[in-house]
Amino acid sequence: MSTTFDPPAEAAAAAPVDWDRASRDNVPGQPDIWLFVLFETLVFAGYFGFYLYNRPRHPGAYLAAQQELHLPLGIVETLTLLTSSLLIARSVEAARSQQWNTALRNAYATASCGVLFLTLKVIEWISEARAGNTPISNEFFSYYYFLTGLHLLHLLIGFAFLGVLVHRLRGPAARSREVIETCGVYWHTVDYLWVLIFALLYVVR
Amino acid sequence: MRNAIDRRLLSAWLVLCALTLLYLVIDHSTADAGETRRALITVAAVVVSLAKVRIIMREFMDVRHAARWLRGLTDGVVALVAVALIGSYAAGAAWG
Amino acid sequence: MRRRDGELLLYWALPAVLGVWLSAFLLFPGFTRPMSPAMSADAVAGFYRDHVWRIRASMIVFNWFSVGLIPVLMLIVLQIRRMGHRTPILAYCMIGCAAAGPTLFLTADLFWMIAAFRPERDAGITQLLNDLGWITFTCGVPFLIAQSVFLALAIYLDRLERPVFQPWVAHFNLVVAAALVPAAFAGLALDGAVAWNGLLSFWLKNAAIAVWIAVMWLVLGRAMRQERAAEAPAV
Amino acid sequence: MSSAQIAVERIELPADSPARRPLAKLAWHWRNNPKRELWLAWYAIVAFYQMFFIVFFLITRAQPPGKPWWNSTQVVQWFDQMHNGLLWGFAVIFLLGGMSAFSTALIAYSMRRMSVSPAFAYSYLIMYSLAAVPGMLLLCVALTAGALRPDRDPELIHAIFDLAFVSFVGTMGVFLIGSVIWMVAILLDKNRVFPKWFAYLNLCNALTEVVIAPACIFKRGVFSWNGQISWWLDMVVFGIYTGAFIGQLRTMILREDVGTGPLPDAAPRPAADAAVPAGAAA
Repeated sequence: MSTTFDPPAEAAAAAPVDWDRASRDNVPGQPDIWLFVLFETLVFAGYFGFYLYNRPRHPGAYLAAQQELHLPLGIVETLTLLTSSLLIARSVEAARSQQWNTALRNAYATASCGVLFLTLKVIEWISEARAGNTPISNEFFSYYYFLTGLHLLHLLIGFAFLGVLVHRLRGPAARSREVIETCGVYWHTVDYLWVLIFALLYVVR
Repeated sequence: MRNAIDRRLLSAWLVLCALTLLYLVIDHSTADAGETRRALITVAAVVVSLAKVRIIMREFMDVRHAARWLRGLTDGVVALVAVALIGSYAAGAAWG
Repeated sequence: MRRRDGELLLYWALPAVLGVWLSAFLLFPGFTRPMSPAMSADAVAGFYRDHVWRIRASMIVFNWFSVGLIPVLMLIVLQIRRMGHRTPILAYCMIGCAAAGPTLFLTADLFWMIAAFRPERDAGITQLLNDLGWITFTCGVPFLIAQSVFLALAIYLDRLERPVFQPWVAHFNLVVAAALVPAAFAGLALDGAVAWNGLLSFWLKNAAIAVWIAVMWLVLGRAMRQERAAEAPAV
Repeated sequence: MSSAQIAVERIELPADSPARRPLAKLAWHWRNNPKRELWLAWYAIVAFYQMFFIVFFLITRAQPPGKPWWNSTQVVQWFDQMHNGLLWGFAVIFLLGGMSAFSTALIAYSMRRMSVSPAFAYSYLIMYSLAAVPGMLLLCVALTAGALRPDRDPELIHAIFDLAFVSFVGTMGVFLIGSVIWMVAILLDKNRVFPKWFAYLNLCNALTEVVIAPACIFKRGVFSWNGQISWWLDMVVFGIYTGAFIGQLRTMILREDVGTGPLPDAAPRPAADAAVPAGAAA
């Protein structure tokens, strides 16, 4: 199981074979992060399952509460995160071909999209709360604040991963393909969890 | 080589955005919609979002090039989530 | 070499802390003749009204000195680190008990203090606060029991030629742990030996704690002297 | 210091030893096994979690918790039904609850074995030792007080009931930060003490402490303290996490060489070979 462990940074920098695209029939990032994101996806599926199970029991109440959400705002948020995903994928690709500056630029752009999403989310929360829709207003908004809040927490953790990514891209000694890809995998997970939450909260009837 | 990868990432992103905008088309004034219609919209939304998840995994997360076990595992998880979500909705509609 | 400045100061501070404890113990009328759990709510409320100043004063003093045993526990931890173990696990166990045990005593103290804050309160509420205080105080033995057991294990596992503590200290700790056991069951009886004013749950438990502190203080002093004597040529 | 001065023995019981019977074997390990402190702690953890399960789920039936939407009468009925179970069960906790220190100590030791600052181990040690009081013992004290006098004013019994369960679910911070501390230590560690996936599993466990937070607000529904999300789903994650960490600690002890460098893989070789260079380095 030695592949499970983060190789020493110097070894990664010293071994150019680590960056070889030919060795790509492997796993992007640490296999460990995959276990984490897939496990976390299943836990989220549990939350979604309870939401979808309870929803048809009071369809009218849910539908009425759902009308209070702004679908266009949700779509803009989704597009923001999808763009951030594209940018970090490009960052990881650039790192693979050792174009460090391109990789760094894309990483910073990813973080900007993340901040934009965060801002939009907080604005959305404030406007919902001003309209009188709080976590205890009704079941729908309980789920709304719970799912969006938990997702936002994952986004904040994602900033920690982005910090590691930038740190790894900047210092030649710290560059490790495995860690860089791991950060990408985590960020994409934040993205696709939002894709699911968006569909469930804004679109599902 | 680089350009080919960039183009592929970009087209994946375009498909994802198009699928997102598709939601705008889905009827928004469903206050008086029937049960069947609501269920149809729900299932469609879940399926479209899971398709997007799979595209993100395959293209952005590079599962496309990954080892067989990872490809199988991610697809398995997506399928499991699909079954769980649609199943819960159906169960809620049937027994709720 | 470990720095030892001030260890003797911490060591000799214990008699002073004990003196304060003893005076607070005697000041609290609920300890000199332990309050019976069978007292009615009105009797409990009356007790707090009659003795409000003695209760408040004793609880404030307990509040100040409730964690006073921790420095000596830390000196014991340092002696455990000196033992012939391979890992610091048992020392960590002792640190864990030292963090949790006094917290329980402090919590009990707070319940009694709240009860004495407004003695004119509804008698049922005063009785409830009094119950919570006594249960926390009497049943709050898990970390004291564990502490003695951990110390005994540490001594048994000490593989030094000249052990830090003699084996009898380990046996003694197990006896103390056994003496604390009945107090854990104080919730089961409103009168008798196991009730929180009973022979086992009050007198045996508190006597065992007092004897433990006294004996451990003496053997700790001896172990510290031996440590200094052994290291003297190196200084 | 002193531990390094002792020669490391072989762990395996010699095949020709007369001590093959269970009790004699145990005595042999007590005297000779160089990892005896680690194994002692590990078996105590297994025993502690079994005891915890038996007391909380079977004897007191305080888990799954009583319903947060009950009125005073229903709460009094619950206390009446559970009366003996609550008093006896929590007496067992008051007796043996201190064993939880073994778990905290072994986990703190695992962090000392890593290549990270001792600050991680000490932070975890203090957080989890402290957490035992509000996170477990306060519930035991409150429910004992509730069961002690069934004739108490129902409103007061209701308040005790709330005190018990809100203190049990409301002490999220210490467990959350504690798990994150362990996670960060594992991610930074270069001694390969634990695999990285286990670090991420710590994050999953920390996130359940966030998910249970709404239980301090909601009196009914999936987010209440007995809700499908805040209790049942969290319990599944916690169960998986507990099983994983007990298993990982066992693997760590099997690989342990009581040294300081990277932890060797679990090879069927005696500990003596691995520990020699580490002892020399110390």
